[in-house]
Order: sequence, then structure tokens, then C-alpha cells
Amino acid sequence: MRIMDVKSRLKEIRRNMDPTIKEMKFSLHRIKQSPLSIMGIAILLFFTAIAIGAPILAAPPEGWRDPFKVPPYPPGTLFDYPRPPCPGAPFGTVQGYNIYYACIWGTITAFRIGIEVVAGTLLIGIVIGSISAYYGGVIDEILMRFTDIIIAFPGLILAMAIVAVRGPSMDSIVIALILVGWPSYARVIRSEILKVKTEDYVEAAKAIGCSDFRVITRHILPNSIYTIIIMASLDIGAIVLSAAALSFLGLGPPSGYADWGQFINFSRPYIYKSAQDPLGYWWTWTIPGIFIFTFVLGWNLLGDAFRDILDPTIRRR
Amino acid sequence: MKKDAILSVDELKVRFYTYEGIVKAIEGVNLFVRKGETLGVAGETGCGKSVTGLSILNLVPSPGKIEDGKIIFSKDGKQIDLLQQDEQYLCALRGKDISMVFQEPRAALNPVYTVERQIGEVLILHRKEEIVGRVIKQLRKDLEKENNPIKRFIYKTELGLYKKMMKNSRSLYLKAASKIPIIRRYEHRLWKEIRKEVIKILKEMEIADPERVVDAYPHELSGGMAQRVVIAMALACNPVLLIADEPTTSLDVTVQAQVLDLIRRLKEKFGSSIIYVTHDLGVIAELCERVAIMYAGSICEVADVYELFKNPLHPYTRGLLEAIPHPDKPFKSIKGFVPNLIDPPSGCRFHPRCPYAMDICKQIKPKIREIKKDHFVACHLFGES
Amino acid sequence: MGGLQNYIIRRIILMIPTLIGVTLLIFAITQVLSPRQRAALYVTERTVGQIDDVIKKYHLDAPFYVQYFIWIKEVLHGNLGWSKKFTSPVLGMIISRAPASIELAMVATPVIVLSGIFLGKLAAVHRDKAIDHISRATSIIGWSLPSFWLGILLLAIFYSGLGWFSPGRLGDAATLYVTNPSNNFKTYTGMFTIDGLLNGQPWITLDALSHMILPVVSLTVQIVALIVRVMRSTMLEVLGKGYISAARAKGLNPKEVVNKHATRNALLPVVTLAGMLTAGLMNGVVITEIIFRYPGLGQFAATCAVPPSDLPGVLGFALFAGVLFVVANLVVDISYAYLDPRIRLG
Amino acid sequence: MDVLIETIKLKKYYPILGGVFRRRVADVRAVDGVRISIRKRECFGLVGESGCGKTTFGKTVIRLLKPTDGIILFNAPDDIREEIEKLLHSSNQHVKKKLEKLRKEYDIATFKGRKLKALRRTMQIVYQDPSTSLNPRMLVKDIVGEPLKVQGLARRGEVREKVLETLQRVGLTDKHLYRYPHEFSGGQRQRIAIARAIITNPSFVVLDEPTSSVDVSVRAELLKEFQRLQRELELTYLFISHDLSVVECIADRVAVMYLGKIVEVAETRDLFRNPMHPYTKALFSAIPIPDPTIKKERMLLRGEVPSPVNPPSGCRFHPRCPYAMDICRKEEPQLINIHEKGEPHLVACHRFPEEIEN
Repeated sequence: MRIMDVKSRLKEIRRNMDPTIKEMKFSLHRIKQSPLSIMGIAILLFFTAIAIGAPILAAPPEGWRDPFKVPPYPPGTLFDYPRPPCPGAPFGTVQGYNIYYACIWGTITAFRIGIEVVAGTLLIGIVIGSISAYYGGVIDEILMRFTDIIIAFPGLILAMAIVAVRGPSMDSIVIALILVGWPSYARVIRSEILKVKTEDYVEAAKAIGCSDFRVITRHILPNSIYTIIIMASLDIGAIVLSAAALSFLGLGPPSGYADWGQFINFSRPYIYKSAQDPLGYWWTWTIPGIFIFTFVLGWNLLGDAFRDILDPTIRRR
Repeated sequence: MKKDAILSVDELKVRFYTYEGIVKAIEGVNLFVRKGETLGVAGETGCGKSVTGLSILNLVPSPGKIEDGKIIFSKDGKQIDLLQQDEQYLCALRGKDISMVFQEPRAALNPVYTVERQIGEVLILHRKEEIVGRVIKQLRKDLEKENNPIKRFIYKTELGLYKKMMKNSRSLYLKAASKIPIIRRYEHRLWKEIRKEVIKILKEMEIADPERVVDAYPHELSGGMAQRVVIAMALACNPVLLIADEPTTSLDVTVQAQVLDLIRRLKEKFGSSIIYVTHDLGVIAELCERVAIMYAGSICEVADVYELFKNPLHPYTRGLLEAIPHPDKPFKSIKGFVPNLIDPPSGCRFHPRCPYAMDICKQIKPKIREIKKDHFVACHLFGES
Repeated sequence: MGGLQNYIIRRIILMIPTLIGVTLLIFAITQVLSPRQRAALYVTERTVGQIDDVIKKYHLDAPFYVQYFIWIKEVLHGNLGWSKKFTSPVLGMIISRAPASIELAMVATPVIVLSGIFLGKLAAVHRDKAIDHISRATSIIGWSLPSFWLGILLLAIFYSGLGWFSPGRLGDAATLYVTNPSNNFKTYTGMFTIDGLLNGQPWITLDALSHMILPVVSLTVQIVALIVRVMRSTMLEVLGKGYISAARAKGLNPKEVVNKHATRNALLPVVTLAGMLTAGLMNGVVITEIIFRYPGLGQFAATCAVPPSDLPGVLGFALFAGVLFVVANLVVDISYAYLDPRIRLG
Repeated sequence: MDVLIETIKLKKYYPILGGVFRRRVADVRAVDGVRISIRKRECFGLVGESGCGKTTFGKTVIRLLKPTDGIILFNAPDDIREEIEKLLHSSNQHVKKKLEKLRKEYDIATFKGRKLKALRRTMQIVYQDPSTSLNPRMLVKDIVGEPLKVQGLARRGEVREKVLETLQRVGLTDKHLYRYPHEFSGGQRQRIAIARAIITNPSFVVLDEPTSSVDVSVRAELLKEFQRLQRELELTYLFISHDLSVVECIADRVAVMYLGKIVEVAETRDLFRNPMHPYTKALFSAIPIPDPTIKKERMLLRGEVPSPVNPPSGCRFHPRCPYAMDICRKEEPQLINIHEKGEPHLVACHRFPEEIEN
């Protein structure tokens, strides 16, 4: 008896899932069609692998407390001229730090920044945006003026000011970027919702007596969230870039923290070596840059593909 | 191909290559239009009637492609297959010999240009000689009257420029001239002339105050007014053939009545043939002399309007006519629904919904045949008799 | 015409609260600091060193709003505080540094706009053809290039490697000439490109320009990429519109349709990008100037920001940038409204 | 013949914001003082051109929109209606109180919160275009089942059966339960929308151009459906349409609307046989008849429908009316019955009743 019940329940669940699976298959099919997105995914998978494998790829010396603190090479040296790549430091060293180690562990830092910031901005953005759009009137007016003010600053500069005041550190950068970033999300979500709000099916939902909350969560958000996801995925690249820029300006974590931007900053004095071989210290300024670039590229490629794939308006005829 | 036809479409095939698959939008359409007649093309949404209209001008939007077929247009005695012509030839043809009126008048007008500018464009394209000719005549007159040497010089130079324009309006020389501030002013005369012409045309469209409308931007016009402007644009060079793609569906009933009335009278005036695409059988009955009924990308019946409404032969045509609600008749309708054209039914595309479907219908696509004089049907019910 | 006037007036009125908000925000940021640190925001030449008096004078222990009004009064009197690192008033620094950055921006802008719009249009017109893919790919690459890294690469290759363009605003010879009083090189605008000509020394102008090549490149790449993306998408949207096929039906050839009908409509939304462009330039300037040791506003701000940070400098610059950006956006919106008849006569 | 819904002086204005401060500078008078009474179990047709306010009226009647002014009596006994009618005309204080009390009870224009939500059960709407009125990200079973959940009319277990039962009622089957709207044809989608509307078995359904977006060949199918459901579920319809041929076939009585006002109301046959109001005449004569043998002479109107922002003075139709007199410009005509006996035939035109007398 009960078994029958369970069976039918399972059947219903499977039936429930069926169309969703169909949609997913379709999305995958579309992803396969665009080589760029595949490239993007490949790059990101590569970096994810690095991030996960970091403890093996670049094991911190035993007794090393904070793995994000880049160990000197050779051990014990404090400050030193850059050493060319060698078995111990495959990417060479700068200011006595092991670049290879920094790049590996820097991947985790990059992911951390990207995800933390996007999560923060999305959260604030969605809440403020949907409130503003759904209730409109005075609330809308006030909230939007507030976003205006923040958007009225060139992002990096405002972030710079905030970090400078809070004192340079990884957290300050994350917080600054969130504070600077959320308004644009709020704006987009608002306009999206306003668009969806006028659709007949939203009115129909009201006609059957849905509560405001239900209308927003079941009818409006599911139809407007895609744009936001696309935007976010597009943004992670830009976020990592501006974070790197800030720590490049020396507003990042304390010296020696595994962070790409900082290591590019380290390399600045070594662009020129000597008249004999001017580019003698090439590894100092190429390698960390390549890491940042490819990482950001990966995200942007993916975001670009998302735009076409997830957007229901384009996806079907 | 009928000898007295000015345009005939043979075995037209159009496909759209979409993500979902290949949409076989048009599968072997055959029709012809006689000189000065109005041919109505009727059918439900998505039956390919609009695409047929567009493919006559070879303007099928991507991802659409004309795969096969002939579109024969008889221009001053010669028979020309439009699908074989190059872009340049077609550009000279479009808007002059064959022009088009679209469904959404506001969408068909460029929001950032005034009506004068947009109709004037057509005139410059296709009636350049005539208009520039007038300007030159005017200039010559002024030149004789004028004895102020400076003015004379200016007129002379202008004359030169216009002569050049006569030869070739797309010459870089003129492009350059129209960029240079003072010299640019020579175009004033041209536009003055064009304005006169445009106002004249608008008057013909029974627009109450043409002087206002010429300077108006599209968003300042009401729907009916906008459609009149679009029609004016189409008839500016009184074409041999006008393709009207549901020109009144977006208008209110009372305004539609006005526009239909206008079209009818303009046709008498200009004597051009019309291909009138619509889904409204009422409009067809009002306006057209012959009717072609389309279903799922192919023509199923063509006949004189009285004949078609009196004794429709094709089951679909019958169904369509019976489906028109009538107060003292019970509601009738065709079972099933319009197939999607990615994988259309085999054989006759109507067979799944056809009450008289036979086995042959499932296998072979019926050819369109002349059953009686001028009554063509594509259905296996009417065999080689 | 009433439509446009109303719109402009409305826009200007809406700008005022934004400006107030901008100052409020900056001031709010300072509130995390202790009164002593904050005092730096009020110090002038005369009062350097007498921090306690400053704290008393400006009631730095009074409630927020009181302080805000005092501060705003000071700001309106042109006192943005004292920059320790540069040992001079912040406003003075900003004024003296501005020409260099403006010069840079003035060279960069046309490059950005023209190339961006042209490439975007090209991509859209040749949709899904080689050109399109190439331009899309390059735009994504440019979009992903860290401008600071690009700057370093350029410097390494062209300066260290080939020894072509030295960093800074002028070469040594030019610097000597300009600074040497005996040549009495007059400063009219503070922009060497223009002053050079005004002093009848074109070689100075050329020297200044040559020093701007690398900064401009590293400054523009990202923004150009952005504009290409937008221009392409808007262009594609416009090309799908009804009046495009209508124009083809009129008998215009594809090229004419694009130039006469599509471009103008596609450009309208792109105009709004000009706001983004200014923001991008301001952000970019900070980084490029640091890399190329280009003594402009950006370098000033960045130097101030580096710990031990010189807050008056940073905040002063932020305020300046904010106000500038607000005004820029105002101009953009109004010009947009003017270009689009639907708003102009709306 | 007892009345289900009566609207008295119903108004719905939309503000137009303008000027520097986005203040309300004018109103779009979508519905401007409409009086209509719809009887139980009848199909009441409402016709007019686009922008005449027929859809706004429909949505206001079921309180999807808040009326700017006026009364909507729903399910009020005749005596109550008469009483309210009386009270409206007198103006002394304690009468007002009484009126308030009655309105709280019967005038759904005053309803709020829980009362309004409960009302939603009994009044439903079917939209013009099912492809926009069905949430593209919801399964059919959720779309149709939602009213039950929201109104708490069924326990979790029962919902599925109820949904299935309703779907079968409108001619769909259980294999449609787990599909998304875009997987259906236009006709089927409209059926889903109907199912959603009738699942809470309401007494009043607004049909807002329900057939104008479906193919001609399946339109009749839907109309049949509507008639069957009306019989089986004892529904009352407000059938809004610009397609007169459809209205003629399905409606019992028809009202003609022009610029937010009712210009003529009559029993369908009567109205179509001899339309009285010049606008009605023009409207009917403008409809193309699908029969080439009938070549009726047209009554063409000048110009187009003026904007409802500042409608013409007096009779709103006078600028386009071929019979316009001076009085038409000054005075607004009232709806008057021109039938001495039988079904009333109401017309709002200054030419009546004089016309009848001489």
C-alpha cells in the first residue's frame, strides 16, 4: 500500500523533473555550439583544478602557519634580486618571494574575491532592486536616488578611497568592491522586474489572489533573474581585475600575500635590467600577468556565452 | 505562366534555418497576377503568406533562404526572373516597379527622420531625372533673369552640380560637395522641389493638412496617418505592382474602412496591380478580384472571388469559410491545429485535418491544377478530370 | 520644444540632490576616522601642526551633521585639506595636476570613440562572418586585459626593449628647456602640447605627444572593447527593425541602408556610453599615470592612497572625480535628449 | 431577470505625469462614468475600437484595477439596489452613513484585503493572448492548480485530481499536466487559461478578446467551448471584443463603447438589426463582410478616435458624427430607452427620442 504510494510519488517527481531536464539538455546543446564558451569553461576548469590542487602543487614548507603567505626562496632569504626560474622556483623569484607558489595560491585568492563580491552585490542588489520596483512610489524614489549617488563615482576611485580609509587589506578590498558594485545590480533588477511586472501573467496571478510575496517569488523573479545571473557571471572577471588593480596600487593585503596584483606591483622595478639585456627579469612581470589575464578571459568568455544561451528571449526562435 | 500575367511565381521554396531546425516555410507556391487586378492572398498566421510577399522582392530576412523557384516579372515586354538578378538591378526595381506596404506602419517609418525626408528618399532614388530636370529648368530661368554677376556665378556652379547629379547621383564628387558648409546650400533647390512633390503625393493620399505632415516625425502621426504615409511612399513612383502585407490589421475598424476605400480608389487612379496579403476573408471579399488560399506554406486554391466564395473546392477553403461565425448557424471549425513547419505532415500538408483524407494524400503532395476556367485547386479529390 | 526644456530643467534639479549626496558620502566615509586623523581634512598652510586647535575650531567631536556643514563650508571655500605627502593644499595640487590628465584624456577620447564605433558597426554588419568573430574575440581579449599589466608590457617592450618612449611627460631635453628660466617658456594652459605651440616650440608639442602614445594605448584598450560590444549589439538590434526592411523595399542598397538608416538610430544609445567612458578614463588615468610616472591627477591620488595613506589627497580627489562625473552625465543625458526627436518633441 | 453586476457612474482615470516635477498634469479617461447591469447567466458583449476603454472596464469590474470613482454592486438583491439608487440622490448626513454601510457590504469597489481575496474566487478573467498570460516558467499543473493553493480550496492531495478534472473539462488530458505553455498551440494555451479561470468555479468571468489571438480555423472551437462551459457551470460572461461577428453569435445583449462611454445598449439581434447611434451604424458598416455578392454602401467616418486625455465637449462623437448638431457640442447625451415595451434599447444621442416621435 505505502509502497504503491511511494512509487506514484517518485513517478510524479520524475515527471516533475522531466521538462527541467529537457531545458538543461537544450542549454548544453547550445553551449556545445559555441566554441568560445567551451574555451571559457576549459580555462575555468583548469583554474579550479589549480585551486583545489594548490596544497599538492605548491605545498607550503612544514611548520608554515598561513599557506597564503608566500614563502621566500631560497628559504630564509629576506630581500633579494629576482632569481631566474629554477627547479625550486619554476617561475623564478621576485623580492625573494617564490612566484610559482604565489601564482598557485593566488588562484584561490582570485576565486575568493570574485565569489565573495558577486555574492554580496547580488544579495543586496536583488533585495533593494525588487523592493524598489515592486512598491515603487516614494520608496523607489529614495532607493534609486541613493544608488544614483554611488553610481555617480568612478568605481575604482571610490573603492580606492574606501580602502584607503579602512586601511589596506583583502577584506577592505572585498567590502569596497561590494559597496561600489551593488547599485548597478539593483538598477538592472529593478528595470527587469518593471518589465515583467506589466506582463499579463503577473496580473493574472493577482487576479487569482496571490499575495505580493508569492507574485514576486513565483512569477516575477523566476522570469527576471536570468539577466542578473548573466550580468554576475560577466562581472566576476571585471571584479577580479579591479581587485588586482587595487592591490597593484599597494592597497592590497600585506606584502608577501599570495595575490597576483601585488606580484605585478613587485615586478615594476625590474622592467629594465641593464643595457646588456634590458628584459633580463622578464619572468617577474610576465607570469603573474598571464595568470590574471587568462583567469579573467575565462570568465568573460563564459559570460558572453551565457548571454546568448540563458536568455529565454533569444533561446527560442 | 499566363501570357497576360505581369508577375508569376513558380514552385517557390523558402526555408528558415533556425536552432530548432529547418522551417520549411514555403513549399512550392505558384501564383500569377494579371495587369491591374487585385489578388488576395489569404491564410492563417504562419502559413507563409507574408514570406511569399517578401520573397517577390527577394527580401526574405535571415535565417531565411529562397531555395528554389522562379519569380517572373514582365517589364516592358521582357520576362525577367527576379531571383536571377543581381542586387543592383533589384535595388533599381524595388520601390519603382514593385513596391511594398507593411503591416506595422509606425515600425516601417524611421523614427529619426521627417516624413519629407523619407518620401523624398524614394523620389531621389527613382525619379531623380524628372525632379532634377525641373530644378535645372528653374535654374536656367533664374539665370536668364539674373544679371548680378555674383549670383550668376553661384547659379552657374549649381547648374554644374545638378548636371553632374543628372549623370550619377551617387558620385563621390557630390557626396563631398554636400559635406562642405556653403556649397551644401545648392541642395536647397532640390529639396524645395522634392517638398512640392511630396506634398502633392500626400494630397493624393487624402491627408487633410499635408503641410503639417511633411515636417512631422513618425511618432507624431496617428496609426491611420502613418499608414497613409507608408502607402504614399510605396506609390510615389506609381509602381506596376504593389505588395500590401496586412496593411490594415493594426488599424481600428473605422480607420481600416477609410484606408481600404483609399486603396480601392488609388488603384483605379494608378491602375497598378495589387497583391493583398491578409487573414481577413472579409477584406478579401471587399477588395479583391481573385483569391489565393494558402495553408502551411503552399497554395491550395486560387479562383475568382465570387467563384471561390460560391463554390469552394478545397476542403481547407471550405473549412475556413464555414469557420466564419454566423448568428443563425452553429459554430463549425477545422479539427486539429496548424502543424509546425519543421516537420510538416507528409504528402498533402492538410491531410491530418482533412475530413476527406485518402491514403494518397499521406504520400503524394497534390499538384495545383486548373479544374475549371481560372479555378485552380491542389487536392487529390479532384483528379485528372 | 517644451518637452526638452522640461526634461533639462528636471535633469538639473535632480542633479542637486545627487551632488549633495556625493559630498555626504565622502564625508560619511571620513567618519570611521578618529578626530585627530580627520583634522587633516581641515588643515591649511597656516594651521599645520596645531591639530588640537583645528579639532576645537571645527568641532570635530560634535555630532555628524554639525561637522558636515562646517566641512561643506570649508569645501565651498576651496579648502580640501592639507596633503602631507606633497606638503601642499589638496585643491592646489588638483589644480596644478589637472592639465596633464586632461591632456591625456583629450588625446584618448577621439581614439576611443572613433575606433570603438567603427569596429562595432563593422562587426554587426558582417554578422557571423570572419570580421565579426575576429572583432568579438579581440574585444573580449581587450576587455580581459588588465590595463596595469598592459602598461607594464608596453613599457618593457618599447622603453626597456627598444628604448623608444621614456616614461614621464617630457624627454630630458624638453624638461630642461621648459624648466630653464632663461628660455622663459610661458605656461598658458599647462598642457605642453598646446603651450609648446603657443611658445613657438613645436618640438616640445611633438615630444609631449610621443610621451602620451603608450599611456593612451593602455588607457583606451579596455574602453574601446566595451564600446565595440555595445555598438555591435545595438546595431544588430536596429538592423532587425521594420524600417530597415522598409528602406530595402524602397530600393536602397544595403550599404546606404546601413549608413543612412541604421547608424543614426544605433548611435543614440551609444551616446549614453559617454558617461561610462568618462568613468573609465578616470579609473584608467589613476593606473596608467602610476605606471608611466606621468605627473597627473591619477598619480597624485594613487600616491596619496598608498599606505601610509594621505587621506585628504585621496578623498579630495574622489570628491573632485564624483562632481566631475555627475556633470559629465548631465551633459550626456541632455545631448541624448536633443539627438532623439522622440524626446526632443516629446 | 435578476442582476448579477451593476456599475453606477464607474470611472477609471490614469494620471499623466508631466512638467518639471512629474506632477499629474492630466488624466487618461479610460472609463468615464459607465452604467451597466449584467444579468445572471447571460453573456454580455462589450464592443468598441481599441483604446475605447473596454478592457479597462473589464478589469475594473473584477477589481484588478481600483476604480477612480463609482459603485460596483455584485450579487446585490434588487431591493438593496433600488435603495442604494435612492440614497445616492439624497444628500443628508445620516443617509450618507446608511449608504456607507450598504456599500461596505455590496459595493466591491470598496473591498480590500481578505474580502477582496475572497472575491477573486468568484470573479475571473481570460486574457486576449495566452502566450503572455501564462507564466512561461511554470508547468501546466502548477498554473491551473495555483488558484486552489492560493485560495486554500484543496488539500495537497486533492489538487492534482481537481486540476486534472478541470483540464478534461476544457478538453485537455493528463499527458498535458507536466508541460510548459510554449509546448502548446494557441488554441490549447487558451484552454489552459480557461481552466485556470474556472477551477475555483466562479460565477462571473471576463473574456477579454479571448479569440482574437487564435487561428481562424480553431476559433469556432473555442466559442463552442465557452458556450458549453457557460451552460454547465452557470457562468455569467462579460465578452469583450472588437470582432463584431463573434459577438453577434455569442452575446445575449451588447453594449457599444466609445471613448470611455457607453453609446448604445440593446439585445443583440435588435442592435445588429437596427443600430440607432450613428457611431454604432458606422462601426457596423465598416466591418468587411466575407461575401463578395453583398456590396453595401459604406458610412465612412472622418478622422480617427480622438485621445481620451481631453475628449471632445458634449457628445464625444460629435467631431466625427455626420449628423452633429449644436447641442451635441454643448450637452452630453444621456442613455435613454427608446423602446416603449419589451427589451429596452438604450441610446445616448441627442437625435433620440425626437427621431421616434416624428
